[in-house]
This record gives sequence, C-alpha cells and structure tokens, in this order.
Amino acid sequence: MSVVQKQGKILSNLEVAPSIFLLNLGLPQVAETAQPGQFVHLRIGPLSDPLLRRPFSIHRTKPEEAKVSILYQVVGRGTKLLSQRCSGEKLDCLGPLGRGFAIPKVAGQFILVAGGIGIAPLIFLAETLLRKMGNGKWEVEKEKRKKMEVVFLMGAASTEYILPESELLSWGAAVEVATDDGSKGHRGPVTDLLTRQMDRSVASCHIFACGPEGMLKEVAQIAGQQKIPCQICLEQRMACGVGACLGCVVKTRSGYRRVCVDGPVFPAGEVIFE
Amino acid sequence: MSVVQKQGKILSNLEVAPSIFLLNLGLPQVAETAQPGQFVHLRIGPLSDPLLRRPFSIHRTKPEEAKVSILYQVVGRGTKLLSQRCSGEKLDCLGPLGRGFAIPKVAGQFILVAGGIGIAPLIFLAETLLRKMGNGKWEVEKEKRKKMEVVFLMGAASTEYILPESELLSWGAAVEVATDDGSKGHRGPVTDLLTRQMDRSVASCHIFACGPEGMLKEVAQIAGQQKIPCQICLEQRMACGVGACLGCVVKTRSGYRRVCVDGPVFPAGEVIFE
Amino acid sequence: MRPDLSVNIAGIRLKNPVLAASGTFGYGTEYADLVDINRLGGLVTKAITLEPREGSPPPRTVETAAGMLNAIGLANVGVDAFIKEKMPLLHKFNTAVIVNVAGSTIAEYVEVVRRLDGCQGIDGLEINISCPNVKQGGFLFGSDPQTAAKVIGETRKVTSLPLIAKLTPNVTDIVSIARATEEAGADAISLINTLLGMTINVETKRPKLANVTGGLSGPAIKPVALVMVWKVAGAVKVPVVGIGGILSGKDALEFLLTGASVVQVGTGNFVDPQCMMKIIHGLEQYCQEKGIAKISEIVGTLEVEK
Amino acid sequence: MRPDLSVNIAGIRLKNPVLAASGTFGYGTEYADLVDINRLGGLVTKAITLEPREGSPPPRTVETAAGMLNAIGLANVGVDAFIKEKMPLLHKFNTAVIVNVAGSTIAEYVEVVRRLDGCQGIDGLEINISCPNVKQGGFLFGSDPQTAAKVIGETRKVTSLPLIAKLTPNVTDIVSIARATEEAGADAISLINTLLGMTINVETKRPKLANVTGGLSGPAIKPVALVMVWKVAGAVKVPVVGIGGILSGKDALEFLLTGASVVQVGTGNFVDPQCMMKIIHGLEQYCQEKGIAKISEIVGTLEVEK
Ligand SMILES: Cc1cc2nc3c(=O)[nH]c(=O)nc-3n(C[C@H](O)[C@H](O)[C@H](O)COP(=O)(O)OP(=O)(O)OC[C@H]3O[C@@H](n4cnc5c(N)ncnc54)[C@H](O)[C@@H]3O)c2cc1C
Ligand SMILES: Cc1cc2nc3c(=O)[nH]c(=O)nc-3n(C[C@H](O)[C@H](O)[C@H](O)COP(=O)(O)OP(=O)(O)OC[C@H]3O[C@@H](n4cnc5c(N)ncnc54)[C@H](O)[C@@H]3O)c2cc1C
Ligand SMILES: Cc1cc2nc3c(=O)[nH]c(=O)nc-3n(C[C@H](O)[C@H](O)[C@H](O)COP(=O)(O)O)c2cc1C
Ligand SMILES: Cc1cc2nc3c(=O)[nH]c(=O)nc-3n(C[C@H](O)[C@H](O)[C@H](O)COP(=O)(O)O)c2cc1C
Ligand code: FES
Ligand code: FES
Repeated sequence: MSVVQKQGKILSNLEVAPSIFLLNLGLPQVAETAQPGQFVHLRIGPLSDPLLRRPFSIHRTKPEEAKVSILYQVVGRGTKLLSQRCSGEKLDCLGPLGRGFAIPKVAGQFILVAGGIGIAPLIFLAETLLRKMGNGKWEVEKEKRKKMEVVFLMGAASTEYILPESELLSWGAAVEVATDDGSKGHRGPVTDLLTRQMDRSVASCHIFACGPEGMLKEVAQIAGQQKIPCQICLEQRMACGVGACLGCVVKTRSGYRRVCVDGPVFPAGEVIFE
Repeated sequence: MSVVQKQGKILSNLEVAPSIFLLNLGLPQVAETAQPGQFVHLRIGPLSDPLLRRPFSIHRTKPEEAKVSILYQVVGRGTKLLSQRCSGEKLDCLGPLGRGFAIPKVAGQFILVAGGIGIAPLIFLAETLLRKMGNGKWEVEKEKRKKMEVVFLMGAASTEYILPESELLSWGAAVEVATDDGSKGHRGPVTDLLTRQMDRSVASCHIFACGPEGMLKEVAQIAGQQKIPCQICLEQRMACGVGACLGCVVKTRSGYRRVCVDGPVFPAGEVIFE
Repeated sequence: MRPDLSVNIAGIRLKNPVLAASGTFGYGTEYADLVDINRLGGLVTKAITLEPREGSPPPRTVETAAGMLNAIGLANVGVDAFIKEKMPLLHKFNTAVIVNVAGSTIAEYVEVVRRLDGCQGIDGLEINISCPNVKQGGFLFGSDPQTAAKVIGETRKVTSLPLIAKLTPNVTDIVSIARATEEAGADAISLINTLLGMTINVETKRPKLANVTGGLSGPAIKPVALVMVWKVAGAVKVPVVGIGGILSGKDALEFLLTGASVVQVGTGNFVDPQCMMKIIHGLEQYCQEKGIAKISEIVGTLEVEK
Repeated sequence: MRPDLSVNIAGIRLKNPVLAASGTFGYGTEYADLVDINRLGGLVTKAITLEPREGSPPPRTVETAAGMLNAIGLANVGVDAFIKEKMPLLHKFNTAVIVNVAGSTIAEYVEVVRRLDGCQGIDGLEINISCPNVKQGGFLFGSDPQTAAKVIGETRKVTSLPLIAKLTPNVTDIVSIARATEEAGADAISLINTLLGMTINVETKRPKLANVTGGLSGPAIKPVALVMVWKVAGAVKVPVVGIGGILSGKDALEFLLTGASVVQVGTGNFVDPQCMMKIIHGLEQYCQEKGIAKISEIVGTLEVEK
C-alpha cells in the first residue's frame, strides 16, 4: 500500500453540476490500493504558478479499469485551471495518501453525512460498505443482519448539486436529502437530518462525515451526545501531502496532528474545533 | 494608427514546420493599421508565470478578414505555452507596436534578407512592396521600371524550414535559398547570397534584413561597404513594449535607443554591434 | 451610492488611491493610447537626476518566476530637459504628478529638488533612496537610518513640495529607516522598491543582465512588500504608499487593509496596461459590496489576533 | 565517461551536491516511498530544539505567486527524542545526515549541539540562525554579525562535527554576517533561509497565516538567493551552500556557477518529489554535454565582465 508518483492520463473531466467537475484518471496503482477517505495530491500545471499541488479525495475507484475518479468544485485558481485540462493530457499524481476511514469490525447502521463537495469521499465509502455487506463479509448474528444499513444523509445548496442519489439507491442505501433552499428534500442543514436519524438509531451505529468545518463540528457534537462512534474527514492547506512539512496540522486532544498522514479521517472526539 | 489592447480570438495555431507555428488571430484594428516591421505584444496566459508579454512581428495581415498572422518558433517556456493554446481561445494583444520598415519613396531593387524565423516580418514587407509595385504606386521613369524587383534571400537551417517560397514566387518575387546543411539551395549562410547579389545589384537598391544578430551585423557590413541603404529589424528583451520601461535598448550612434518604439527597424548604419 | 475613492496623502489630493509606480510608466505619455491617464489617482515619473544619464547596457530586463529583474540604471533626460520637455506634457493630464528624484550625492539630490521646486504642475516629490542598480544611485542612502535621514533632511530644506521617501527592502530593519525619514521631514513613505536579484544563463555561464544584478519586482515580491508595509504603517504617523506586485483589486486591497493609504502599480502595467483601471474598478466594487462609503475607512483595518 | 558528481564540503564527503533542505524533508523517512534517499547527496533534518515544540497554530502554509509562505514555528520532537527515535532510522540511509539546530538562547543552541555531538550517524550540523517564524527562534541571532558570531563561536566549542551557519536573507549586509560566522569557526555557510512575508484574505480582513507573517520560499526567491550566494562566495573562503527556489538542474547549475559548492532543495520537494532526482540527472547531463569531468570544476566559474 505504498505511495506512488505517477503521470495519470485524463480520461475525462466534465462539469456534472454548476462548477462541480468529475475527473477520471488512469492510475492503475492507486485504483488498486486506495481506501475510502484517502486522497491524491495533484500537480495542476508544469509552471511555477500555481506552484503547489492540490489535494483531492478519491471519489471512486474502478481497479478493473485502472480508473480513479475525483469530484471537485472550482473554488480558486488551481481548480479553475484543473477544470480546463483536457482528456488525453497527463496529470502528475501522488497517492494514495493519508489514513482513510476505519471500517468497523462489527456491522450495524452506518450513517454517512455529506455536506456539499464533502460527498466526494463518502461515495467511495458507501460503495465499499455496501459491497462488503453484500458479500456477507461481516459475521453477524442473523437477527442483527436486518439492522445492517447504510443511511446516506446528503446536504447541498440546492437540488442541482444532489448528484449520485439514484446510484446510491440502486446499491441499496437509504438516501435522505437536505438543501439550503428547500429545492429538494428537507429545507435546512443536513445536520437536521442527522438529529432526526438519531431518534431512530439502532444499537450498533456509526457515523462518517465530510463537509464544511461548521457542519463537522455539529456532527461531532451530536455524535458525542449520543455516544456514537464518529469519524470525520478534515481539510487543511497542504504543501507536501506526505507528512514532511508539518504544514497541515489540526488541533486534537493529543496536540497538533498532520491531516495528510495522521488523517484526513479522525475520530470526531479527538478533534478540537476552535 | 494608435495602439490598441484587444482580446484576439485564436482562429488557428498550427505547426507549419518543426517547432514553427503559424498563429492566426482575429484582430480587426491591428489588421487595419499595421505596417510591415511592426509587432504585437501578447500575453500568453492569465497567471503570473509566465508573467511578461512576448513580442512577435506581424507576419501577415488580412484586413478584409480582420486577421493578423504571427509566425513563431518555440524556443522557451512562453512560446511552448503559446503553441498549446487552442482555436477559439482568446489572447490579450497589444498592437500594432513600433516603427516598421520605411518604404522608400523611389522604387528600385528591394533585397530582403531573412535568417531563420527572421522571415516573419519580411513576408509582410514583401507582400506590401509587391502590391505597391503592382498598383504602379511608385512613379518611376519607364526605363527604370524594368529594374524594379523584389529579391528575397532566404536562409534557414534546412529545407523543411523554407516555408512560403511558392507564394512569394506567385506574387512575382525572385527567391533564392540558402540552408546550413545544403538540403536546399546554396549551402552556407544567407549572407553569401547577399554578397553574390551585390555583384548584380542595380543603381537604386535597398536592403531589408531580419534574423539573428550575427547575420544582421554582416548584412550591415556588406551594405555599408556598398553604400546601399539598409534597414534591419532588431530584437531585444521587452517588458512594456510601448517605450515606458526603457528596458529594450540597443546601442546606436545616437546613444541607447528603445527597440520597441524607436525600432524595431533601424537604419543599419545607426546600430553599433558589440 | 458610488463609494468615495478619493484620498489625501502628504497634502496631495488624489481622485483614488491608485498611482503608476516610478520607472514603469515613463514620463506619462507612453501609455496614453492605452490608459485614460485622467482616471488615475496619480503617476510617478521615472527617476530624475541632475545630468542626463544613458543608463546600463542591455540586456536590461529579464523575466523570473512571477517576477522580473531590471537594471535600467536611472536612464533619464536630466532635470532640466525634464522640466522643459516632459513636464509641460504631464501637466496637461488631470492627475497628480509626482516626480521621482535620484542622485549620486546628497548635493545632487538637493540640486534636483531645488530645480523641481519652482516647476509648475508638480504635486509632490518621491525621493528615491533605494535604487539597487547604480552603485552611487541611492541604494546606499537607503540602507542606513542616518544617511536616509540626511537625504530627506537636506532636500526638505529646499522645497515646500510634499516629500515622499521611497525605501529599499534590502535592509535588516525597515522600521528604523522609515522612522528616521519621518523625523527628517518626509510627508509620506513609499515602499518597497525592488529586491536585489540576479539570474544566470547556464549555457553562456554569464549573468542574464549585463549589469549582473538587478531589481526584482512583480507578484513574486508581494508577500515581502506587505510585511514591510505592515511593520512601517504600525510604526510611523505619516501615510504609507504600498508598492510591490500589485496586479489586481484584491492585491491593492491587501495593501490598504495592511496599512497603506495608497498604492502604486509597477510591473503590473507591463503585464496588463488595463491593470490600474481594473484595480480602481475592483476597489469600487469591494466598497459597494461591503457598504464602505469612503475607501480611506479600510486603511489599516486588518484584524490580527493577539 | 560518467562525470564525478561527488564533493567534499566542510569535511563531509557527499555523493553529489544535492541535499534536501531543512524543514521540507521531515526526518528523512516521510519521502522514502517516493525518493531513493540513498541517491541523495544528503539531507538536512527539520530544526531540532532542546525541548519538543508544538509549533504555530494552523493555517501554517499558504501559496503565493511562484512561492509559498510557511509558519511552522520550529515544531519538532526535541533533541532527546530525535536522538532516540529519529536518528536510528536516518542512520540506515546511505547518505549524509545534517542536523539543523535552533534555539531561543545561545545556551539552548549550545546544549542541543552538545547532545548531538555524541550521536552516531550525524555528518554535520547546520546552525539555523535564520528562522523568521519564531520571535526567539534564531532570526535575531542571524541579523547581526556579533550575535551570529557568538552563536557559532559558542557551539563550535562543544563539538568537533562540521558546523554550517545558515543565514537569513532579511539583512542589509549578508557579507558581514557571513564573514563573522566564518571567523567564528563555521566550516560552511548555507543561504538563504526564507524571506519574511505575509498575505491577507481580503474577505475576512485577516492574515492568511495564523502566525500573521511567514517565510517565503520557492522559485519567487531564486533571484534573491543567487545574488546573496554570489556576494558571499566572493567574500569568504569556506564553501557556500546555495538554497532558494531550486526546482531543476538548470536552477542548481545557476547556483553552482555563481559560487555555491552544493545546493539544497526545499519547496521543490513539495512540488515534485522527483525534483532532486531530476536535478542530479540534470547535473550529470550538463557535465557530459560540456565535457566536465568533475562537478566541482564549475563552482564559481561565472563569467562576469568588469
Ligand atoms: C484531504 C483533502 C481532500 C480534499 N478533497 C476534495 C475533493 O474531493 N473535492 C474538492 O473539490 N475539494 C477537495 N479538497 C479541497 C481542495 O483541495 C481545495 O478546494 C483546492 O486545493 C483549492 O485550490 P484552488 O487553487 O482552486 O483554490 P485557492 O485559490 O488556492 O483557494 C481558494 C479557496 O480554497 C481554499 N483552499 C485552498 N487550498 C486548500 C487546501 N489545500 N485545502 C483546503 N482548502 C483549500 C482556500 O481556503 C480558499 O478559500 C480537499 C482538501 C483536502 C485537504
Ligand atoms: C520586436 C520583436 C519581434 C519578434 N518577432 C518574432 C517573431 O515574429 N517570431 C518569433 O518566433 N520570435 C519573435 N521574436 C522573439 C520572441 O519574442 C521570443 O522568441 C520569445 O519572447 C521567447 O519567449 P519564450 O518564453 O519562449 O522564451 P524564454 O524562455 O523567455 O527564453 C528563451 C530564449 O528566447 C530569448 N528571448 C526571450 N525573450 C525574448 C525577447 N523578448 N526578445 C528576444 N528574445 C527573447 C532568450 O534570449 C532565450 O534564449 C521577436 C522579438 C522581438 C523583440
Ligand atoms: C523597469 C523598472 C524601472 C524602475 N525604475 C524606478 C525608478 O526609476 N525609480 C524608483 O524609485 N523605482 C523604480 N522602479 C521600482 C518600481 O517603482 C517599484 O517600486 C517596484 O517595481 C515594485 O513594484 P512592482 O512589483 O509593482 O513593480 C522600477 C521598476 C521597474 C520594473
Ligand atoms: C515548510 C518549511 C519549513 C522549513 N523549516 C526550516 C527549518 O526548520 N530550519 C531551517 O533552517 N530552514 C527551514 N526552512 C527553510 C528551507 O530550508 C529553505 O532554506 C528555504 O525554504 C528556501 O529554499 P526553497 O526555496 O528551496 O524552499 C523551511 C522551509 C519550508 C518551506
Ligand atoms: S502537508 Fe506537509 S505535513 Fe501534511
Ligand atoms: S520594452 Fe519597455 S521601453 Fe521598450
């Protein structure tokens, strides 16, 4: 599971929602070994502006097609330039990087909470969890099996940002949607859905969340109150991506930890939000 | 004839010889007013690397199609990036800039000497001279008219770099070719052709040259010895392109002069070569 | 409501806080086809010396990563020709004209200032004690608080025009130099001039600039300029002119927030002659979005936790 | 014939003149998946202090034009944990290991050096009197010849390991500081550390770095680094280590020609982990093309007309 630096061929790079792009890269080694929650560190162009790489979660992998997908939002110069790169061109990629989600040994109800582009790594996670369930890889007593479930709570600005819902449903996940403008599902923050879910929650339950800091803080609070194990996927400005520069730290109960190698996924209770 | 700053649309940008590109730009105002020997100053990309504009001679204009052509060689980062820009994209252009060739009031034999990519502005000049001749715009005594002629001496590394020969011939120019490797025409420097031409030269004769500094120096020497008026088109690193930064100077008998506004075309006798 | 971009600095009233930096806008007329000079807050001329100067041999400029080096070497027409030939043209523009002054000796600075003092149409003088490209051209004057103060103090005596001290960033302690020039009578402080730099052609094994070293400008130096503006603005009472790598409205806002009362744009003019127009527009937009009535309200409002 | 890239500097024998710069290569193991450490000339560790340090609050890094700012704040495990936990791993690599040393007081520098002196596998010490991110972290030590000399002189007394003084570029006269450290016993001089810089988020009106200011590195600073190497190499007898914005073989060659005996690569590692491998290859190729038998032949061979 070692990290590689490879020239990934751009298979496609298309706008799938306003300013949201889906990038497919040919990256056999990464597709092979990546775990949900891990990320790749991409060099956007060959010149010295923009200079640094940009980190992106692995959104999907198809090892059999040597394919790695990235779902990204155009927010600045780097992502703008990335959105202009064309099929057939190559991108210098480092990956897979970081510690992804820890898949619980014992199955139960998995609640995935995505805010905005935070959905990117959670699709990979949902797919992995559901596949594992389908395979019956978890050894559970019969009566508990019916309580195994992936509940995907999806928050977005409005309906056009709700992307892979049908696919999730087809895999067998339960999907609930919240939008800021109420154009689809619940009107309000996705954490409302989580609170509601808590009332129905079962014994062996796990939360996994990715999204803006404010949302993660609230998710962590809810999970803490309910004493439910919760893993959150964090972001921080990165230079090296491999733990060498000490640039990407986040405050935790055990001091500053590096998001790039100690994370990006942390137990929610560990993280100290400001 | 004022300078404009416009977003020129890339109509085409094709490799016409190894590492030589022909760029066609939609630039109505420039196409309208440009004179042979003038140049445009192009911003290659929107980011801060590469930072400065790059100057390129105007190779052709088609005012009726609002079109300006640039013939350029990939020599570094800027020209490499330029060669990757695609049709339909826009380039920020300043132009037309500089003082072009002074077209003599009295016609005669015009000897154009091009070395390598130095051919770029001389095609525009040849076309202009030949059109003017065709129009009978020069008032010459009848017996002199038969001596009116454009002789185009073209020097290049090898045959694949000899580009617009047939077009020049079709316009009525006499063309002679020299290549470094002898793959076409005379084997040796284009200045050999000029020396030879001097033996056959007629009374009212003008030399116009563009190419590497060493070649221009020699052309200036030959012209000086023969007391033939000679104009040479110079290059210098440029920042502003409009005379403001004083960066692009060349040594002349009247002190340092700015290539961007006092040139790029200078009387050969004025320039002091090191 | 259109925000009020006008500012008063060192007794000079400017339409807006955006000026063209010395040495990058010639004598004002070179960009006249491309820029509506009358819309600028002001412009600073190329450095003027007592005698005309030829300047350094070429090549004088070279691009670097997100920046450029220049070694123009104070090429200029000399103060008398400037007054006779250039000022009348500059005077026609409806914008503030600030003349950048350089010299090899303190006596030369004084004499240039004396001659400019009487000249009509000049709104202020920027005393360049920071040019890195001429050994005797100011760099040394700006490297030490005493000498810096001497130049400002002596020139102060021979003119009633607003005096702006332009400082070099190539120093250990910019604050001590800024304070010294303030005490010596500077009405404002401009910073930064260029950082000293060089670059080599590895094929010819020679420096790319004939002058060997040159002054680094452009986006590359913006972080350095900002920190110096921040330090100086926090330490002096006179207004600060922010310079260094400004190419956009956002860049200009960084300087204003950090403590500069006005900004100058240098290399940005080469990259995009519309640069200053876009910056003025960007400032206007920012004020509108944030409900700021007067641009000067935001100067130095950077929030720094302590 | 394969050119000989090996060099001797300050009594340390290096396979080639390419080292990883302090703070950009962790404790050596972080890049082990991606870089064949054994092919490097050497590596310099993150700064080591007496006690473990947490470092500055995040955000600690931000990109700038062709550069980056960092304010890591000397985060490190402390000298004892370094010796116990990190050195044994580093020692396994077949490359020179240089330990970067920082402190808040001269006594702290001395104590760190004393403890490192006995430690196996250390080839040399780089005394960081130039970190801009901690008030008491070295910056002040490197800003003045006397204090710089003091740090080097005192540490010199407690070790026989090669001592390299690492200087800050944020000074008026780098040569006087370099000379002072040479006289105090430095076996080599590294330059440059980062330039002080800052950058602002105009929407939040706050500095982008939690620490407000940070150190500027990357291609943006290369011209500044080169001119300092040029000046210092011309003024001292000990070898110079060139650092600043090196990302390619050509960049490294610029420094070697200008007078650096070896180079360090910092930010370049982040941009492209293969960077140092490509540089080593680039140097080899250059030597082959030019018929240079030994890389050290080209050091300082820049041709400057006078
Ligand atoms: C582990 C990790 C995984 C990520 N996964 C994804 C993903 O799957 N999809 C996606 O769209 N984005 C993801 N991001 C965020 C993405 O890296 C940034 O949006 C991107 O780097 C911005 O680059 P830019 O040049 O467009 O923006 P800039 O012009 O550099 O900055 C624009 C904005 O982006 C923010 N930003 C810049 N760099 C980073 C960074 N390294 N981390 C976080 N925020 C940053 C800045 O705060 C700023 O507000 C991830 C970040 C991390 C650390
Ligand atoms: C008035 C004028 C007209 C020109 N017309 C043409 C033309 O029609 N076709 C064409 O191919 N080229 C022309 N050039 C040269 C062209 O501007 C340079 O080749 C180009 O700027 C190089 O950019 P780069 O980024 O690719 O090279 P860089 O990486 O910047 O440098 C590579 C090489 O190009 C040289 N170079 C860089 N900038 C300049 C410059 N401003 N002027 C001259 N040489 C430079 C350098 O010496 C270096 O050897 C002209 C130059 C001038 C001044
Ligand atoms: C080509 C050029 C010439 C310059 N000439 C002068 C000058 O004559 N006097 C002066 O005070 N500054 C001069 N400068 C410095 C600029 O005024 C400005 O301080 C510096 O370039 C930083 O700003 P910038 O990054 O916006 O260019 C010159 C800069 C350049 C690029
Ligand atoms: C993230 C980061 C951390 C650094 N930490 C140190 C350090 O601990 N000690 C030190 O002497 N220099 C440190 N430096 C400075 C580098 O070693 C180097 O001098 C500087 O970055 C310039 O080189 P570059 O442009 O190749 O990065 C650090 C630089 C960066 C970017
Ligand atoms: S990005 Fe360098 S340590 Fe995480
Ligand atoms: S390029 Fe600025 S004066 Fe010619």
